[in-house]
Amino acid sequence: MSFPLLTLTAAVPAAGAILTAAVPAARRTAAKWLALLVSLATLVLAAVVFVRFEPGGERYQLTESHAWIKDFGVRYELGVDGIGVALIALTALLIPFVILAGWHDADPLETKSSRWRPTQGFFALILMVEAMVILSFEATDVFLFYVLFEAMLIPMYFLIGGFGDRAHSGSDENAAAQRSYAAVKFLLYNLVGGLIMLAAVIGLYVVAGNFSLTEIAEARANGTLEMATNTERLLFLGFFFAFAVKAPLWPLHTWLPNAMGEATAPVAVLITAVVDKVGTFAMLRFCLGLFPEASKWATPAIIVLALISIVYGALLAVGQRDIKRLVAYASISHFGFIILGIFAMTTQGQSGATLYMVNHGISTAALMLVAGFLISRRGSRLIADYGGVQKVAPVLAGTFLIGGLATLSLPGLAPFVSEFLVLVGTYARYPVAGIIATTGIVLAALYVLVLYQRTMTGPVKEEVRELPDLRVRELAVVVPLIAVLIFLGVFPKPLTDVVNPAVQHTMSDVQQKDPQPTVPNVEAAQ
Amino acid sequence: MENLIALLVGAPLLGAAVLLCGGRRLDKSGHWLGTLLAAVSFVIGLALFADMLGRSADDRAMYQRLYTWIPVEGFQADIAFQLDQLSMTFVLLISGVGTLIHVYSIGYMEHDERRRRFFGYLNLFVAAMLLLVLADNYLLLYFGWEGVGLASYLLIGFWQHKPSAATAAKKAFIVNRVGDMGLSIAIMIMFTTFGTFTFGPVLASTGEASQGTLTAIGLMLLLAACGKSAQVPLQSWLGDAMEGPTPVSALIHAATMVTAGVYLIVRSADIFNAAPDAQLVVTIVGAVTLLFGAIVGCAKDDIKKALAGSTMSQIGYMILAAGLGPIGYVFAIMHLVTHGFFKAGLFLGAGSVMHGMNDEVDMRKYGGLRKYMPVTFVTFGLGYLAIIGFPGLSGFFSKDKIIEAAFAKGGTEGWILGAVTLLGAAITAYYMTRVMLMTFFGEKRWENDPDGNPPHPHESPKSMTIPMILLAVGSVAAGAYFEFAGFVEWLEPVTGFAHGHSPLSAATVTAATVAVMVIGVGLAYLQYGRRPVPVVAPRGSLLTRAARRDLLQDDFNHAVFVTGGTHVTRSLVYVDHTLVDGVVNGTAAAVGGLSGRLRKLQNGYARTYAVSMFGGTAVLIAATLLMRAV
Amino acid sequence: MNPVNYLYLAALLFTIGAAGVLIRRNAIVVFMCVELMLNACNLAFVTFSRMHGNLDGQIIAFFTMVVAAAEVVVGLAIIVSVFRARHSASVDDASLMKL
Amino acid sequence: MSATHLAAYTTSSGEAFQFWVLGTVAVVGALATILMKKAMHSALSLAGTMIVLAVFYLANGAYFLGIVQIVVYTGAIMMLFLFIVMLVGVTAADSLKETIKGQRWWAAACGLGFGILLVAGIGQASLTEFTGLGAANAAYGGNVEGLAALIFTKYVFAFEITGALLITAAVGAMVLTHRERTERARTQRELSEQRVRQGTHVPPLPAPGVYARHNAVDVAGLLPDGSPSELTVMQTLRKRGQIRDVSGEAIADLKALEQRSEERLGRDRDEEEATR
Repeated sequence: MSFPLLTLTAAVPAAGAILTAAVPAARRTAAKWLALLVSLATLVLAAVVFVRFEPGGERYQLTESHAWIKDFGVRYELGVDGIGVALIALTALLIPFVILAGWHDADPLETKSSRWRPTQGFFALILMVEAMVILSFEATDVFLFYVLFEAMLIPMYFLIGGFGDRAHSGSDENAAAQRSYAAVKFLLYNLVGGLIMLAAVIGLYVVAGNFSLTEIAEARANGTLEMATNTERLLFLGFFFAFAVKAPLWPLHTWLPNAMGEATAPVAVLITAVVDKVGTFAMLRFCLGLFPEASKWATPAIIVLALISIVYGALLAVGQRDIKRLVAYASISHFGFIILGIFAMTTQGQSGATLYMVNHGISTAALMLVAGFLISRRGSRLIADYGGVQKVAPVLAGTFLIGGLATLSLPGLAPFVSEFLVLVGTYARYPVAGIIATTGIVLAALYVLVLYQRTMTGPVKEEVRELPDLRVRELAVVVPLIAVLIFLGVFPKPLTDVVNPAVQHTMSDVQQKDPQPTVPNVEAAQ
Repeated sequence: MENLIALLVGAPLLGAAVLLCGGRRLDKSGHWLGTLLAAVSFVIGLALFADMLGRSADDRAMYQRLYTWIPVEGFQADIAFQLDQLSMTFVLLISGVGTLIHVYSIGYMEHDERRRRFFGYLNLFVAAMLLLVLADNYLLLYFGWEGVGLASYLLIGFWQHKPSAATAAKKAFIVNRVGDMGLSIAIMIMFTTFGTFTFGPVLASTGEASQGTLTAIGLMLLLAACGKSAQVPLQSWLGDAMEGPTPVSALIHAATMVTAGVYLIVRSADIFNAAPDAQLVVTIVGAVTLLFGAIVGCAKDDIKKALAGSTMSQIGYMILAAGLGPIGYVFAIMHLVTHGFFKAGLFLGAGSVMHGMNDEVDMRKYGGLRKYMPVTFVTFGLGYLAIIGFPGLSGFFSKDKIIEAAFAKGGTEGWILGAVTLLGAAITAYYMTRVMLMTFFGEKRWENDPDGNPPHPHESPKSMTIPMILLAVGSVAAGAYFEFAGFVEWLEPVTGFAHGHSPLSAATVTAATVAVMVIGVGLAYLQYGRRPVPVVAPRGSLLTRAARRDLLQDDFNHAVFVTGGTHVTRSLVYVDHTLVDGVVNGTAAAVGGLSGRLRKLQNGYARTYAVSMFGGTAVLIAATLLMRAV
Repeated sequence: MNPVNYLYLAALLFTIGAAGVLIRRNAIVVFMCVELMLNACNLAFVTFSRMHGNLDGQIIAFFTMVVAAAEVVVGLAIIVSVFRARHSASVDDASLMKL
Repeated sequence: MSATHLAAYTTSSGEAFQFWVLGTVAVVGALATILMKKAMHSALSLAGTMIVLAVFYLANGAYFLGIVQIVVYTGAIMMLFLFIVMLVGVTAADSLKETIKGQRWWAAACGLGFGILLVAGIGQASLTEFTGLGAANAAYGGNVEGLAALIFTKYVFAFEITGALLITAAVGAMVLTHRERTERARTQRELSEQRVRQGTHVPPLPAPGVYARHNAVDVAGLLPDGSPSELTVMQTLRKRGQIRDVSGEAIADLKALEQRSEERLGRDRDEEEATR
């Protein structure tokens, strides 16, 4: 048994969460530093995983396997493929920034001392989420994955419901009511999804006799495990539903704007950039890996839903009055792209979708965190309350613009690479879908630039005249994210090298080949 | 030598990075750095040009491959450059005019506290534009394409505190994005058809692809070109883009960026050659825009907007020429370059006028400025003569060739296109004369600025006049130089060239061109030279009023896209809230209501609970009995 | 006569007792009805004992009586203390078992 | 078919007669238990039913149980009930009017259904074998001996546990009903001294009903202004809320009644005089 590196990547933040929670309330600054250090340590471990992973090697590497519940064949089984490695890296990369951005979000309220805000709890919960998300990217046991998939709802619920955004247009009671509404909505949606998935997980066990992803996939591939068509489809739908709620796919998306609107900006980033990625990741790994035939069967419907998500999310983003809700709807649109890329079932589409998960995480984090800095200064989430910020806080406006440009997939920034790959990959198999999805880039420009215009440009509003520019801590959050965006925008090779082999495996899972160019002898001409 | 190509892009890019990230430290020296790096690019361009001239005509293309940008199975996008004669022409134009405008901006933006950032954006633009013309594949071209779009966005909205500027910037970007959509779809079709989107293989194998596919690619490329080059129906952003500082209008929205559409079409010549339907649409778009821009240009009182209409119209010429196929490509590029000179000069002149007139843009409030701004007057006048096609000046050579080529298209199309181009030439002469007369001649119609200060027209500083003089020299000489130095031979290896067979002789066309030019000038003189110009614009005919409103295109856009779009998004927000969310909330409410009713069974009375227990026991017994019975 | 009739009688008495529990409000009467139900059961046990010819049924009945006695003692004590607190022996008055 | 075998299926006609007569009595007693308005009547009806059941036990050969039924159940437990009924008193809850909506219907439906099910169940069961207790009773030399043998051998643990249960129940009942007195009870002297010290009601409390022409203990005496004084009623009744209403109206009614009877009496007298 080799060194349990993967376990360690999750165990470190988990242990860090417990330690952070144990720090006495009076020493809250120590708790913050502890959490930050733990997240950095996790980042180092993730970097080690990234380096140790050999793109050309086995499909699942750094595997660990221990018996867990013997009676049901449940195992504690870990292993990463390229997709998992990329997403672990994303998660580990974002958490330190989330912590740093939320440095003061959970400080005790000066005005209302009656409300108890456990500062250290906020950071402990974030670390807990990190641990669970990382472990869920590593789990190759369906049951283990399911447990983590559901368990991460608990800390998220408390993060949304317990530490809401203090910038609220309504009264305090109103804010609290909306916050708890958002948290409960988040929980209920995901629980319903999880419940259906649980049924499917049990169904899978009944059919397959164990929970091991690798064993089931292998048995399916070599024909020893036959599934009736309808059984496979039902199981697929059970899994897919849960992931589509989490991802979220239209029309299961309405929890996301509420949750992202009411949560603080770092938590909103945690939701959309990290936790939701588990949904899309799981579509790739479990839906396609376990039920290739059913995936192909469901593809047309899913592509239609993804297209609706893209256009619908973008149109709704245009119509929003609340900055954070706008970003949330933009994310819905982007998740539509990711799902489209996954189910286009072409190499480009799936590589693009995987890159998209990473890039969307980083770009949304950049945009949302800067938006959060802005909101915390003015104390309002309404776009109409801003104007002319560019004049008083040029650096803030500049970083906000870069985050926005990344969101609208400007070439040179990371999301462009992935979005274009998704579009090309989709077009290759479904030209009409590809063209419809392309309208998303126009709408993206619309909502980003309208947002920027209304908040940052124009005459300086009286209320924002005294707005300070970004502070050192905030710059330390934004600048590295932007640097990563630009780096991956012009040189995504480190990421694609890791992802490509994994995508090849997935493609062979679903036994799909890329459509060949209609003009075959181009290579010769080249 | 090839390894220098990357430096062409790299130098201004470095400038942009340093200037934008450098902070206030560079406020004092930033503009010098920016200008220097643009000049470095120009010098490298010249060096490469000299190297290129030293080689044989077939061996002039240079390639430099940096690295693989997006390596995915079956999809290779490289960061690689291709510098051939076509690119070279653009490189020199962009870096040359770009450098001049950098110099001009030193004076023009002297009092702006954000000058450093302005130069950063300019450098960013130059870098992106060079990337656009140097790319060796469509995806990298797309990179530059969007890059110039970004720079244009930033520069149009440079004075962000003005809501009109911010709106114009946003509009420009979004309309351009519609065009970009076309470019990305074109790339997608190329990828699925050819498996690659590198210029070489794609253009070499157009013969293999079906006509329909090529037409589709061509139309999508045209859509992209329409967006970037402000062609109908995506032209509406250009007039508004004049909100930007004047050097920006000169560089981006006259000389270089807006001509990128022409570059794209000429670069994709092989695709269009194989898709006549697409070509026909290209010429139609060019012809329509040519007239559209000209008519709009006649009605505008804002000097920059009049020039913007003119730009649109002139690019219409180029697009039309590009749509003519091999007989037109070279002349499209030739007109592009000459237009780059004289239109940049005209804009800089306009900027110089505004500079002296308290930033007034309404020509009705100018008049008689020739005595106060002699240098501006002369350079502007030379640009004016060039654009109306005064014999011997640059516009004459390039426009005449296009008109000739339009006739040479042959058939009814040829006659129609020829007539349109001639009509365009007449209108061009008309509106440019109008601009000239209203600005520099006639009596003074000056007005005090809002603070009550009377304008003190004065000549601009050296840093502004020198670029204007240099551009005026270009406007005068470029045409003749190209004509006699063999521009056609220079570009032929890249774009191909065919002599058209015009139904009219070259001399007839030239005579006709000069004649319509004289008619246009004469008409304008009768209207604006002989009579005093009213300070308040007369109501004018229906056409005039429509032309002032950009031929109602904006109103149409507003009614359909803005208002309609707002309604759509509003109703979707409503739908999302009531319907999509409503289904879920409704389910929740139903469950809640049911629970509320069921809760009433829990009334606290032990006897009620006893009844349910008793009933439950009865049911159990019944079930047991039934099971036994079965 | 078939001794099964005793069982029918027991069933009848049990049902009557149960109905009494459900419709009477006086806790003491409710208890009496419970006793009635227990006695009905005892009758059934005794009858079974006779049917099967062994004494176990009677033993059960005997234990039932003991338990019933204990139950009555405690139950009545509860009634008394409830009555002290609420001045009522109605089972409906003790209806705090709701939200 | 021998007589013994036949005995296994039927009983003597005497027993049948007894069953039908006493069975009717038992059912009537049970019904009376649940339908009688007063708890006392219910208790007496139940006692009757229990005695009938005791007879049935005896008839079924359970001699020991029959006696125990009479002695323990009817004798002790029912007496306990009566005692409590007296202690708690007759309250308003004795009304048979239903207060919970639908309770009676549900109870009737459930009861009916349950009864039918039980009867059906018994009817369906194949109770064809009928051994009788003769052999079982004889095995140990009698019913009591047989039970004793079983209790002290096979069921000895259950027996011990029921013993513990009984003890627990007894203690429990004591704990529940017993109120700890935390201080010495005050003597009459101390109480009178306290009354004087407080200055209220130095003389004894007024007697009930004296001034209102009623002398029942639950009728409040009237004050000079005609309003009833609760002080006149004993504390226990007051706390139970069992004060009969003697409001002004009631007094007025009473007066009117007396006047009417007076008039009638007077008329009669007049008539008498007239006839005379």
